Amino acid sequence: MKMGEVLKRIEIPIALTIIATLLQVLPYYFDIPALSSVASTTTNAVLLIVAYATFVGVISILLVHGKRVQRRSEGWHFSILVVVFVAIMVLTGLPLQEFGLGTNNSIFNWIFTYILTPLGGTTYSILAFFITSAAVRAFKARNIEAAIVLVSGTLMVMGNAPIFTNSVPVLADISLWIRNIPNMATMRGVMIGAALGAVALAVRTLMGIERGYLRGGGGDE
Amino acid sequence: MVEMIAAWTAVFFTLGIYSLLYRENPWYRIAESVYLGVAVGYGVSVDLLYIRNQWTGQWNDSAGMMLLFAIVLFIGILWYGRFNKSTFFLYRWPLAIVVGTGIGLALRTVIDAQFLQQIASQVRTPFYVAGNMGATINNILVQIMVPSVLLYFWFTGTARESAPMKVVEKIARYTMMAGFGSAYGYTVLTRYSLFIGRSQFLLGIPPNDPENQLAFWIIAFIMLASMIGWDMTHKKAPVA
Amino acid sequence: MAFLIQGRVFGLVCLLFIMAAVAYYIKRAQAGVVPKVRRIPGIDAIDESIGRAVEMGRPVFCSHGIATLRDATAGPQTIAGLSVLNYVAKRCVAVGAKIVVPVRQPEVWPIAADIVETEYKLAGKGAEFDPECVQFLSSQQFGFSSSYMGLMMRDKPGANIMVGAYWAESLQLSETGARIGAMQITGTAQTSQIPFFLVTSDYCLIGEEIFSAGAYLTNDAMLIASLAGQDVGRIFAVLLGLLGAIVMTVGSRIFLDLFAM
Amino acid sequence: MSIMDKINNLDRRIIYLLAWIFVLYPLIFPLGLPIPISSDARAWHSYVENNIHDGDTVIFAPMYGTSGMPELFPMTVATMKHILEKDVKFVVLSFWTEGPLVFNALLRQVDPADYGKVYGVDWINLGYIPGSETAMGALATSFQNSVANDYVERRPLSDFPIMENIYTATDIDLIISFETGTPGAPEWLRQWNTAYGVNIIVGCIGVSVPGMIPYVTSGQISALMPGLTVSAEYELLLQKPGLAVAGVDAVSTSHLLIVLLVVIGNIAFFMTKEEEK
Repeated sequence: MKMGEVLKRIEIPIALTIIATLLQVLPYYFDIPALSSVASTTTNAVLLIVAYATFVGVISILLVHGKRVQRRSEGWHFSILVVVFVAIMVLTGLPLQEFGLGTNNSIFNWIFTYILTPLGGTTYSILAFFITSAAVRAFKARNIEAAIVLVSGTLMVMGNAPIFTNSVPVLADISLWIRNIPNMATMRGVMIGAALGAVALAVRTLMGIERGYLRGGGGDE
Repeated sequence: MVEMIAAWTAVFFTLGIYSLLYRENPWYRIAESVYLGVAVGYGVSVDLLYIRNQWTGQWNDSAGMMLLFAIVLFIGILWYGRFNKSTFFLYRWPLAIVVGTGIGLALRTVIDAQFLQQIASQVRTPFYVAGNMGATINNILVQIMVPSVLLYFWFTGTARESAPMKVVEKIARYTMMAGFGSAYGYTVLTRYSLFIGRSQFLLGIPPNDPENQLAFWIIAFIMLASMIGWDMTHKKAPVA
Repeated sequence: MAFLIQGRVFGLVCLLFIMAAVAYYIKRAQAGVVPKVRRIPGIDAIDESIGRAVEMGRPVFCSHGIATLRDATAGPQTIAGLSVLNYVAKRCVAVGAKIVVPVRQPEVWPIAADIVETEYKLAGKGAEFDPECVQFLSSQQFGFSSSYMGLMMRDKPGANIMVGAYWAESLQLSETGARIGAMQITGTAQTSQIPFFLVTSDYCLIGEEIFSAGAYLTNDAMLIASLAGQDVGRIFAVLLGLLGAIVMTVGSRIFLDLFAM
Repeated sequence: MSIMDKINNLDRRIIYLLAWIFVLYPLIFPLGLPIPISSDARAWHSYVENNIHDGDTVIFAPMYGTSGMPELFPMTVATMKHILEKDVKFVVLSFWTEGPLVFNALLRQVDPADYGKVYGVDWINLGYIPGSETAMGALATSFQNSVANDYVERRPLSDFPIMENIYTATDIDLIISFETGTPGAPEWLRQWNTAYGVNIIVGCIGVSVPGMIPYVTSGQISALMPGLTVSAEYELLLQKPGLAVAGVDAVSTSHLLIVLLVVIGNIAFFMTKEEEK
């Protein structure tokens, strides 16, 4: 129990964070060959650690949808579909090429090509509709600021469509100007600011103040 | 026959997602649930393949590396502490390593690519370009706009509330709004490009399967008819 | 200097300078000197949106974006989103609103679940915590968004709070939220997505504002102090750019040579 | 309720229906609208034409999945054809899971063998490398440690003559990256350009364009191909009209719809405001 208490201390993860951070930063600025080889091995190890988390998602999904099926709660039929397809994909996709499984398995590939691909592409493309309805509802010149977004946005839309640029060639130049001056200035300002934000966040983490990601007592506190 | 089933399946799921445009409905829920299941399973198989390739690729070289691989595996297992009350806190260890690596990567590169390089190109924007009026004006605009946007995000202290800063704030807001307009314009292009791609698929325009077009019209008709039919027969009584 | 890597020296100097400024203000805060922060209307509106959801008897959706914690630019946004989640969860528990947290990244899910569960426990309502309210949806971007949209259409949240890194799903989610009439507070530093959040939500945090959100909400003196350090870096950046350009205009490349050190 | 109120509260489904009509019509009945050529298209064409020299080694990275194909695939194919006409070696790889599938689709349209390029000698496909930015950084320090086998023949990299001259980022002259998001150009820049000075040119979806511009003006990105319309122009410059030219009519009609809707929406908005006064 004593041991358990020690292991629970928040200082351990904070120390791990700091070590992992320094392992990446130091070899970038300082020429220490030994350190950079350790850092590169660590990088690969971190990728593995992340890969090992893969089942966290599966367990969480099965807990939610399994429970729904068990309780026959609203939409439980759909939960069966979820569970079944998770199982099919995980089993056929196991990395055991020797047994005909894995990413070359025919069932796995068929589902990938004819189910996952159309679903992904379509969900992405549904944005065209949302953007159109946003155009008519939200893009209104309510005040000066909204008017600026509206005018610059509409000019950009015209600048991208040959039907407009062919009849009014100057539209192409105007849209390029918007893109290269005000847009560039915005992006650059936000970008420099974000860099500052990231550095400040790093300092807070290194000083052990930023615990957003370690927050929460959990357990039996 | 097999090809026909494939085409019809793909069209069915495509339209299942689009059916959301009419309203939330069982077709959409079928597509959504299948997507959920397949996507999760797919992610797992990709990760497992990666782990295996890493092992055969470089970790099984020497005893030292194998030992390290075992340690990494052990750390990876700690993620699952989350699911048990007494080992709950252990998931924070792998998490801390992952977060630390991320912050480290940010520190080593953000300063250069996003801070210094961007300031360097500000420096390379002189206030006067000999013989080029247009470029001079543009450069001056950039020299006003970029610092304004940067200063807009000034959060602390009393100087922020001073009168000159009010002007800077105005310039910054206007600049950003024009900039966001440009983002809007380009997004329209992308989203419609995607929708055009899906439409070419549904119409069976090469290199897509021509079979798709028939499936498109029939399945679209069935889905729409079922939803509209349901709405007509289940019309809510008007609220008094 | 062989020990330092050529071309990275000035970057290191800048990094150390900004870090020192941040650390200095944090130390000062520990001694009790806390700078004043400007108001951010979007953050002030969070309480209002939760209150509204409770009145309508609807749940509150709160999302921290779709990024991991590892990415150099998106990672910090996820952490900012989790700070907001922490506050939203606390308020929801206090006023008895049901909170729903859709999650995309398996590695972030445990933290989100941890944050919400802890807020329930701190309020002495540990038994009321429903593990289903922090839901891992899918690690595929659009698998996640299609489920999120489906959840919103069915649960009809009264408030939808989204702060973090978003990509294409920003408009899918905020447009669906607008469609069902949720009060929406959004924020991201992904510049390509800000315009969509701006036009579809009630309040939108722009860029860096999300990083200050955590400090602002928790009113933690040390977090606020770190913002002051950031502002020092900001003024440094502005001066460096302007001075460099002036020097450049008169024909000297001294600043560029400095950067290349 | 006035007509203007009705427009303000228009049922979304009517707008959605309009979107369907404006896209499907020009695809079923092509209009063949003329396409003017922009400076972006010329810049990209001239970079590939003049700045890639004989004997260079190039990374060719399709960093997107099937969902990004409608906008990016045409420019990927066109650029590949352009590259194949030159005497360069290229390494295909992707940090997106579906990248290799996209490249397989490309191979169905263009065969390097037709241009006399031999697999393993003139080019190699390393497939998908997981781990986004972290892995990009690792790849820059060593190809051999990051990738165990090639994608096509599943053999160790040491089996291929082309890899005898490629070990780290310094052996690469140019990155050509086509991308929809993260990881993408900012990550390449941080891990490859800033750290090792490798040049990069980027083809991206429209959404990403505004965010790329600061990198273009700062010179970190050497050339940019912004979206579908410019791809069509590039195809015309190459005199190889393809997929982009076929889709560009629908771009025109859909953009016309957006402009019309914005205009109508605003007229309605101001008229109701007048009425309220």
